[in-house]
Amino acid sequence: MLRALLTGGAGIAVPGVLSGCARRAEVGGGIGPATAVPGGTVIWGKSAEAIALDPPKSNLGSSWDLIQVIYDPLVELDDNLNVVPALAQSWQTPSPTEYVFSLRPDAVFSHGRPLTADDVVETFRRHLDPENPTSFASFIGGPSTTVSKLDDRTVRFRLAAPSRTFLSALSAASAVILPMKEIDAGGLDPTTEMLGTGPFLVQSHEQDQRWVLVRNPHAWRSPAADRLVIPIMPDVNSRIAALGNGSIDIADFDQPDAPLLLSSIPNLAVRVQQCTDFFVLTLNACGATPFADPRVRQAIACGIDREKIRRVALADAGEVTGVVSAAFPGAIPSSLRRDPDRARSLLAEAGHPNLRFEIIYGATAGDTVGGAITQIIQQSLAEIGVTVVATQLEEGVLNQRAWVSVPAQMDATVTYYAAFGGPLMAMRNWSPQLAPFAVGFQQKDPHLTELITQAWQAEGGVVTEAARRAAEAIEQQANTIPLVTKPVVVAYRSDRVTAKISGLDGNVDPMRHVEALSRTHVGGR
Amino acid sequence: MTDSSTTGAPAAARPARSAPRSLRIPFRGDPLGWLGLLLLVLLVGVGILHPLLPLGDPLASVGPRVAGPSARFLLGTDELGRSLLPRVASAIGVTIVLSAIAVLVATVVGVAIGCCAAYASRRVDQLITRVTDVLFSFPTILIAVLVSVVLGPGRPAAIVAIVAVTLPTMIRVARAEALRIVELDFVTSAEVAGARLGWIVRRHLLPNMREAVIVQCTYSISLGMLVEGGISFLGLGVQAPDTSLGALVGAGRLYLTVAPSYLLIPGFVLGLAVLAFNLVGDSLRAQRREQ
Amino acid sequence: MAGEIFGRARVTIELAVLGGLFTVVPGVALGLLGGVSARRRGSATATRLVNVLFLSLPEILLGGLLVFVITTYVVPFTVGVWPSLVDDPAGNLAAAVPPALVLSTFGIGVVMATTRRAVGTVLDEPYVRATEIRGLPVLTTYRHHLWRNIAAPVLTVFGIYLAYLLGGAAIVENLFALNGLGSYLINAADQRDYPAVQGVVLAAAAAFVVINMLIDVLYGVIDPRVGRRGAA
Amino acid sequence: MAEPPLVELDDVSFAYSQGSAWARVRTPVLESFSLQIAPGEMIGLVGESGSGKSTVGKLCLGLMRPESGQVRFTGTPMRRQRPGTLSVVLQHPQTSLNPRLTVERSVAEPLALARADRTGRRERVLQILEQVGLDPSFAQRYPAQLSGGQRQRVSIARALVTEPRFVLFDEAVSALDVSVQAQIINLIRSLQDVHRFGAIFISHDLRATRYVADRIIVLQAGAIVDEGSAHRFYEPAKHEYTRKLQLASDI
Repeated sequence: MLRALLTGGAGIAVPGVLSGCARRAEVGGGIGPATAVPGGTVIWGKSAEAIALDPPKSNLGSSWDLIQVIYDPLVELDDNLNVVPALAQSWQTPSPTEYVFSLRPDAVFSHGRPLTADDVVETFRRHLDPENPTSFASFIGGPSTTVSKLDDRTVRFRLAAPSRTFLSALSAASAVILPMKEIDAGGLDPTTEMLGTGPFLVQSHEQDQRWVLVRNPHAWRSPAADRLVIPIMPDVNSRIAALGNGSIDIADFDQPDAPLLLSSIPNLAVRVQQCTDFFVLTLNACGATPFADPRVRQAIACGIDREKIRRVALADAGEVTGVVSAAFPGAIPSSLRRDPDRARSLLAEAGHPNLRFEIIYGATAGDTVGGAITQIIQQSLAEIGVTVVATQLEEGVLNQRAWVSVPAQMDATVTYYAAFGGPLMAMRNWSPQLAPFAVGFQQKDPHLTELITQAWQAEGGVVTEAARRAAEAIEQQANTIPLVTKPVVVAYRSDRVTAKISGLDGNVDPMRHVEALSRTHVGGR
Repeated sequence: MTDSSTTGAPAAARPARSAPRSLRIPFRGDPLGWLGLLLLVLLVGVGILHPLLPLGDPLASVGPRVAGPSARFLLGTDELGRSLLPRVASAIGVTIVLSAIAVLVATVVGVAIGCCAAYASRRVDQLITRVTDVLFSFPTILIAVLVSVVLGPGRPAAIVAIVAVTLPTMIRVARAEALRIVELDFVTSAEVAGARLGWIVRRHLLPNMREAVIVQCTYSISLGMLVEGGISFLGLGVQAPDTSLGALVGAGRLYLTVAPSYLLIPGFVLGLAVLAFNLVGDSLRAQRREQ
Repeated sequence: MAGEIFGRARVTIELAVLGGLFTVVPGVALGLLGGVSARRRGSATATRLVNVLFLSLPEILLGGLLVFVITTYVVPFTVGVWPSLVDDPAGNLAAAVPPALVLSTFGIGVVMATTRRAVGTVLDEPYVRATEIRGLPVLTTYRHHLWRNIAAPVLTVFGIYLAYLLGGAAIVENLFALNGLGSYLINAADQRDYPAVQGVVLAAAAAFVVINMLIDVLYGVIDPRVGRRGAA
Repeated sequence: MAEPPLVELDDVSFAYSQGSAWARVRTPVLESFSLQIAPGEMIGLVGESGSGKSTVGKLCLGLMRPESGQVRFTGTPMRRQRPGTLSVVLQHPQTSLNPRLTVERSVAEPLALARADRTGRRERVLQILEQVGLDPSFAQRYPAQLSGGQRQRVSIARALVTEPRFVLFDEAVSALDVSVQAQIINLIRSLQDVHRFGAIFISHDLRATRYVADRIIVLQAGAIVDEGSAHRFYEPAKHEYTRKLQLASDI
């Protein structure tokens, strides 16, 4: 027995021994003034591999952030989501349906050929192909929009109707300008190769391992660093550990908890980036389901405690949102309020007092937010007598069931909508006519589509009367219920690199100021 | 006394039945066996009776997020502000019950295959043995991953994985026991008297395999709990908001530097549960060897 | 994909070799100690307890504890990096030792139990008992006999364990954020990447076959009779 | 027409084969072996171990099939007999009874297998226990509570409870000590006088066999080397091998 006691004793003694060790957080100490040093390599631990590389067809946020490092769009967003020049140095609006862009003279693709108006025209012809328009096309007016070259540096867009989404849509990752001459000649396959006007060009890539980018010698906006190495690190703990031991300099996190998790690492700058993307609860109202009855959907909308979702599932990091993402300055506030009594009476009225349904959500590696939101919804709906079964599904299965099948093979799902750079852009998701992916679960409502189209065409600021009417109608329909915004956390080692992180983002582009990333010389020693 | 020829005399007239000793006094003078039994009763009790205990609601977000142990939340809270005390308690039940169900299945199947192997032709027996050997040496996690790829993550995947892991040993034990018993004289006597396979299995094989199989069951349950812990830790097993000890450890892993108790407490409880079953199994086995 | 598997196999193989080392040496030592001291009731109980503890320690608990200690305190080990064994042996060991330790605990339990049983069998042989009664040191007198008896079952168990390590290190790789075959398998399963899953299963099967062949050869070295029978 | 023999082995050969499909080793046990047992006749089968005694026994019970030749029971080819027709008493008292069953249940097993009337079973069990010299109080005991001789008595009770037509005693007394052996042999003899079952009494002990059997067959390496009525074996035998056996049995 003695030996057993001794072994047990050793176990108890271990923490005692360790208390003699210094804690890691206390080591390192203060740092002197930091100065940016040009050149060198910066390492970005990226949370997900970019797999959809062809910009017009790419529909994955995890590809957009890389696309936006390699390519440039005509216009981009500043830190307040205003549209500012990028490849287009200026533009005129001769009429509400006409835009004329002048291209930068110094924009050159990374293999040395200058950008021409033909590249722009051909890029958008791919989007607007009447036979097969891309899903992005609806933001710029659909196939009725025409694009033409006025001269080598000037491009004109003509729209069928005024569009409030047009300019901000041009800043999206899907709207970057491709080297169409090479692509049309067949020498370049945009689904496997990336060749753009952006600050970096791809030197090498090992699938699921790393990208190695080097400075684009012809870039009109030259980066501070010579190389950007991007290891793919889906595991959160790997990224945290790597930031801690210095094997990466900067990393992005989907977990709203990241600031808490990173708090023990010294010399780390942690920035919560507000994003226009927002989480939604999508109810499947197509087919013979209780959700075909608007009262049941409204009851769910009244039953959900969105403030609790923000507080608990988002760790206070995001905002409760309406149809127009709360991240936009001056967004339309949501008209939905938690009201359990009304929810219960609506359910009783509709004849579903003990409703039971299943929420499916995706299992992206490390992304626990969808599950957390689902569980909070489950808790708050339990209070109005509704039983929610939560099922985590592998991403491909979820896609098939929720977005591909018609009608959708689900009761409900928690997901997020990309809201891009224009406040009204995401509104199209409530109209199956404008957003084909919604056909399987979103009720066809010509009136609502009409309201959304009117909002898109109305003149004025964000909160036009038309936009307000559309937002209210959407929330009354309660087919897809907006919940909270989806923030992103970016952290970097302030003792090793300097970085400029935008506090507000609309295009899933945490590395928007990638050209400002540079190594740091720390003073003091 | 109408039908006493098979059931025996009435209880009063009957001398005390002497059941096999090892079952009557499980761990004569073995402190480890008693320790294991105590732990086992305690953990199973908590795991099953936790809804009746004043531990709190395992599913309600009532406290601060990811907090360490405090007077109000004895084991701390999780990332949704749920108290870990009732969550750990219900997780114990889930872990033990999942493993027990799986082992029950493995035992039924294993004993059936073991009995067949003992009675089958040499070629079939060899085939069973080979397949078992291959399965036995296949990495546990590989099996679990394959199962969850086919079935999708969830309780059924966890159960099938535990069955797949514990079945080979169960077949080995059952086959060895069955082969041993089939050679015994009383089985031959029964065969000569006209007994068919079903009769022999029911009357002679099963009752005499029981002890060895029970010992193997305790080991299998403890192994099953380790397997469940592993695959739920990897997110392939039990899914939220349902939880098991492995799933808690997996969720707590993210907060290891912030609230180490979130990972360490369920991990420790898992270790205790595994230890309890192993101690009981070890004690039973030591007893058998002495006999 | 083959390149990917080979690249990741480096991590897993090193873990398996190191974990195997950490398994056999303490496992056999503890088993010898336990087997010899099993004659006294008190120490027999202690031995059994130690053995059961090794078999009961969940990888996820020990691994979590080590990761916590390494990330919180200044200790000479690291998490999350894997320097090349050739370029930076010390750094590599600092990263490899903790996960290898976690991998070895269950194996120590198994090897210890096997060794104990083998020692028990040898000590129960009548001629060994006689030697003991005459007061001669049993362990030195029958050293060769003992080793031969222990080596075969331990080798068998070790072979199974090594094969298990090669395919089954997923949990430890996940805990210590290592890019080995196990984590590759989990990712592939997550993404329904069937060819990748098949690839890893094939690699594990190949490793299993190779290890078993090596062990058959080693049997021959330990016990020449086996070799002759194998050749016949 | 003469009554057919109870059991008849007609030109039977039997061999064990071992090894893999590639290297099969055939070990012949019996070659062209013939034997007839009349109803109510008890045959003693003696020989050293490996002589094929048990194989003959198992062939007679249909537990094994011959490689060639035929085994007949009451004139027809051996197949599965009606339960209770055949029975056996084996060598090891430790394993002759299922340790999980009471004496009563063990003895009643052949009755149950023969689907005997449920109500009469208990009386029948107690009756046969009495015949083998066991008190009714033994009915509820477990084998662990019995001595070797008592267990063998229970085995005999079980073997005879259905009044079988043929019983194999395979080394039924060999594992018992000498005084108990005598009791059991006496018991078998007296029971045979009552029940008139046909039987083979296998033993390596010629003295015991001589006492219990009507006719004795001496086996060596699968062949009959000597045969005759039991009395004959009280005198020194002509055959060399038989004489050796006699010497071994202290005659």
